[in-house]
Amino acid sequence: MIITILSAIALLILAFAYTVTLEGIARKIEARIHRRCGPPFWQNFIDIFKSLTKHSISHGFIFDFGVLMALGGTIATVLFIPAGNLVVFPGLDNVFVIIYLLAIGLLGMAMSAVGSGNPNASIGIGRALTQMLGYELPFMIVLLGVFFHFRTSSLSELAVLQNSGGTYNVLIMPIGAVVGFVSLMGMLGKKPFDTFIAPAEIASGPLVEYSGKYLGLLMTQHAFGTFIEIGLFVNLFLGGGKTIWEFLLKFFLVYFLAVIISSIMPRFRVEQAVKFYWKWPLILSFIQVVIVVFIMGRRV
Amino acid sequence: MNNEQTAWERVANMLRARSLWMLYYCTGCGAIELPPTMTARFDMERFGIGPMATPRQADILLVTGYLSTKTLRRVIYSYEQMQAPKYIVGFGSCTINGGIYYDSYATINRLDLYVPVDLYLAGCMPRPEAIVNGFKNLMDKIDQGEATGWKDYEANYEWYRKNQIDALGEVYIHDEFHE
Amino acid sequence: MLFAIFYMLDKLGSIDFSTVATRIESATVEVQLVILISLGVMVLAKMGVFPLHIWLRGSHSSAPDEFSPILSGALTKIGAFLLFTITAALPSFRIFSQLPVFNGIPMVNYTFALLGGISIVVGTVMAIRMEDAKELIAFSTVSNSGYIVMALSIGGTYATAGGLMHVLNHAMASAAMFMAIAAVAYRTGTTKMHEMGGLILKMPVTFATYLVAIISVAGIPPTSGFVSKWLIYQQLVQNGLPFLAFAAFFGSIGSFMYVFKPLAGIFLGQLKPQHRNLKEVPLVMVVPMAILTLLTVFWGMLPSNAIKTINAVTASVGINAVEVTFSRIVALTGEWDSILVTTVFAIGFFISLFIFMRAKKARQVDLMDNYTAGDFLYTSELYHFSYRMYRPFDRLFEKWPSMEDWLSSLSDKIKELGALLKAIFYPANPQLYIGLAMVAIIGTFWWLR
Amino acid sequence: MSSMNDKLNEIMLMAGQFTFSEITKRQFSVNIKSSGLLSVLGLFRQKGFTHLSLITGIDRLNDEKFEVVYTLFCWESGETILVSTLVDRKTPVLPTIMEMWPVARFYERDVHEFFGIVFDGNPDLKPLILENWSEIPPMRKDFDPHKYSKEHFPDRKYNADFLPEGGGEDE
Repeated sequence: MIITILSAIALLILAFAYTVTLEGIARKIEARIHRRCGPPFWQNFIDIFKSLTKHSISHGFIFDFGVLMALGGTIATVLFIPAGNLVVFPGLDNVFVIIYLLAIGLLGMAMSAVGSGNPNASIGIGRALTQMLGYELPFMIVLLGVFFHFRTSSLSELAVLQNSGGTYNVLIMPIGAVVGFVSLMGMLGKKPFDTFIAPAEIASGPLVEYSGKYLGLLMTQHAFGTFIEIGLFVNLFLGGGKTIWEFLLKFFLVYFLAVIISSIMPRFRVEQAVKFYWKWPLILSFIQVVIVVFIMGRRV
Repeated sequence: MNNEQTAWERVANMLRARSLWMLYYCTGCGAIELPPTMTARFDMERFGIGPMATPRQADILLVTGYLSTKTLRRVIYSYEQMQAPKYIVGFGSCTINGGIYYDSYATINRLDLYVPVDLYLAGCMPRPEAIVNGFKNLMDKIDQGEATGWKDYEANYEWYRKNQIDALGEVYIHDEFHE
Repeated sequence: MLFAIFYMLDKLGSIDFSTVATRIESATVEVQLVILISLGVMVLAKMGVFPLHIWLRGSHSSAPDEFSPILSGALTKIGAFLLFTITAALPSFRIFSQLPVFNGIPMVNYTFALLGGISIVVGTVMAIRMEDAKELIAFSTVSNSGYIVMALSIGGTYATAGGLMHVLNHAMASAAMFMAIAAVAYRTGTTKMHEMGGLILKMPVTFATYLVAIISVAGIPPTSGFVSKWLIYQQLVQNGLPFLAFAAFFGSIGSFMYVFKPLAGIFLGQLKPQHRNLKEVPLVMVVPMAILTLLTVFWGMLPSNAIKTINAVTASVGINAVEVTFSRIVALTGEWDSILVTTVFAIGFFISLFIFMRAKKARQVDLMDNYTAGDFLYTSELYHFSYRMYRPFDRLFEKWPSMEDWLSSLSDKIKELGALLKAIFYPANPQLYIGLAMVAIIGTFWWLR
Repeated sequence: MSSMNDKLNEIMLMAGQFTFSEITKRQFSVNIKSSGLLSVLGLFRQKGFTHLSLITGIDRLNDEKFEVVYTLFCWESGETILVSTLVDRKTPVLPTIMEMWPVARFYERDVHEFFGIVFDGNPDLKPLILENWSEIPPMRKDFDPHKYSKEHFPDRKYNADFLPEGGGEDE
């Protein structure tokens, strides 16, 4: 019992510290791409703690409850992500549970954003949910193939199986990995798919009415969300790593690739994003699943 | 100024100085100076200063240029929507003393009668170097805890409100274009 | 349906399920097919699955408010009971084993599952485009009965258990949703979403009921909706059925969209001036809603006792039970612990509450004091964005043929045919009418002699 | 250029006494008496000058006149014509041209607010831009904006020691 609590705390601190520094480094990378020197990499820590010290306004009960539900849901999901050999709940981290627990965060954020009564926020939430329908489908279909092949949908077992078998999923199912990465870009809300927090059009979408401590809470939620989504991708397709450092290295590589792609891409409109996701990634994911289910069959 | 801040206040000020978020609201001709300060050559972001879309999230309100009575209403409304440790930077001579529009019937001459201004940047639109230097001064002022414009806005609110009513008639106007 | 019963009587000599179950195996393939297909059509009609789902929209939305929960909660589930008997009681797997098998499922079952899948997709897409709350929930019923049909017709331990559990969950959730909308309609007199707003201040209990109901329909962990969907997914993964899985995932992700629309339209946002002095619904309406909410959350946190009863049902039919301990559900491809998930969520909630309390107290501001890009706004109605919330999504499906127009044109043609026949056989003057009747009677006697 | 001449010959007969000058290859200005205003504008409109881009006023204080300029533009030939008339400063009244160009309603309202010229026939000559304005119309030359600015918008008092003695604060 004590070990799970300690490892849970360790995982939370690791997730928070690592992802926020990574976001700082991402801002530095983007600055370098824009040929300027960019903020120090611990800038995101300063932003979060500064927001927590500021005064703020609230639009009533649902506005607060939604933010707490969002952060609570995301913290709960982080504990199910195995980071290398730091696994908090060994057998119980089922991928479906993770994906749907993540949905609590989104629902909480949606409720509080619309509860603020600002039309920008409602438009942003409408776009976010529409886009979620876009990028979740190919991802889930590819996941179906992975679970069918490895006969298990528990994340830590998947990681162990990939390591013991020696071949990562990226090599067995390259198309699935590509589709997974493209929908990861959608999940993270990186540049080509960040229509729901478009600063110029709808004044940063759902975040329009958040000030002070709400903004701090939501930035930590965004950090945890990034950790969950990229951790999911690394465990599923890159074997999750035998030690924590290997996991963190792979985490950094995936995040680095996502940042590079996102810093030079313009922004999709929502229906373009959904059309894009339902055209190429969906077809590729079906091809991948058909290959896995009918040709490759189960893992021997 | 009383700058014996508590330890917690000092840390908070240090945080606030390093990460200032600027509101996207450009009122006059000075707004054209901001893109060069943010992009490659002068890069304001290395001080942690970045643009934010809504007053709720912003710390600094940049009043960049002459202020007609209609724009002043929006500036006051946005300022009141911003959250507590907030600062105003007045760009150019039009906010200091009316500038070239000193004798116009439509523009105000002195900004800090209506909203507390923490920093003035001289120049009939200061160049990016002056803006970056100004922001450095503002960051030092915040560090020492002297940038307390928002405190005295709350303290003598009636005085500010009287000035605003004198100049504008009413701040939250209902029928501006006489429909 | 009637034809199937008489046909069973004629061919198998009895309509008692157990005897039919034993005798049907020996019957020829045509007999089996006829019986099961005709019963299957009744299931599709009763549950509002894809080809026959048009009546759900009209009936549920125009039914009196207090009756539609029963309509969608209970009546459509009778179809599920019949489907359970067809697929599980009568051993459909063994009967159709010699038919071409698709990935371990006989062709007949697979067609039913496919129809269920299509109805999930159609139900979700149509629900997203609805403007009236009751029509929206009617289409959510179409989508969820699609889940039940797909789960039960796939067979296998987890899908049958998941299907039956989904019957229970969806009955509770859609009944709670309809009751909440009925409560709102009782107070405001309308179910159009864009004519209301901000009712959370006036009707908190209804809001809580509706919130838990949509969390269950969307299938999010702490509520029971997730349990049944999880079981269905385990079976889909186990058998490896990509196309059915696509429909299932589409339904569950799409359900986030359409369940959230009434929540945002009716309960959140600015309060309309005419709803200013609304009060909460009287106690007699609140109690059933509260019971349903507590049950959904109870079975969400402790699915084991719900699953134990389902295991008893499936055992009676000879399908092995789902292994379940006090709080943990074990399936072939993974397991999860419902109590653990809820406690972890509670811990996360308290951590964020702790940070929330530590920071400075927030200043309460009413909903009209919003960021409006510096402009002043005084009319609250214009400000609440809820009409056609997913406009980009609608544009995607604008040009698709609408099922209703096609069927309504079909029904018009049938009506004309009927009028034509009526003109021939029921002439105005009585003599010819009596003459025709005499001829008909003589003819039947001659045939029956 | 030739098309311009034949248009002008017809109008010359109509308007009687007028002065015509050519600003650039495509811009011309015509000054006519206010009595012939409506007919000339109508004629220009038929000749293709369908676009009324602006109505503006000029305050000729020393010879007690307001000059009102109508700027018309012809899409086909790309020519602009400035039709201007003089109107007495004491009783500045001109007929409205809302029937020909509905947009003139707002231009006339604007000129009325800033010069005080009355356009009879225009239903709503309410103020357009200025708010709670109690002074005389501000664009008139006898209005002193500096005095107004001093009264309404106080400015910064500072002892500017660097100024030469004569040119100090004109307080």
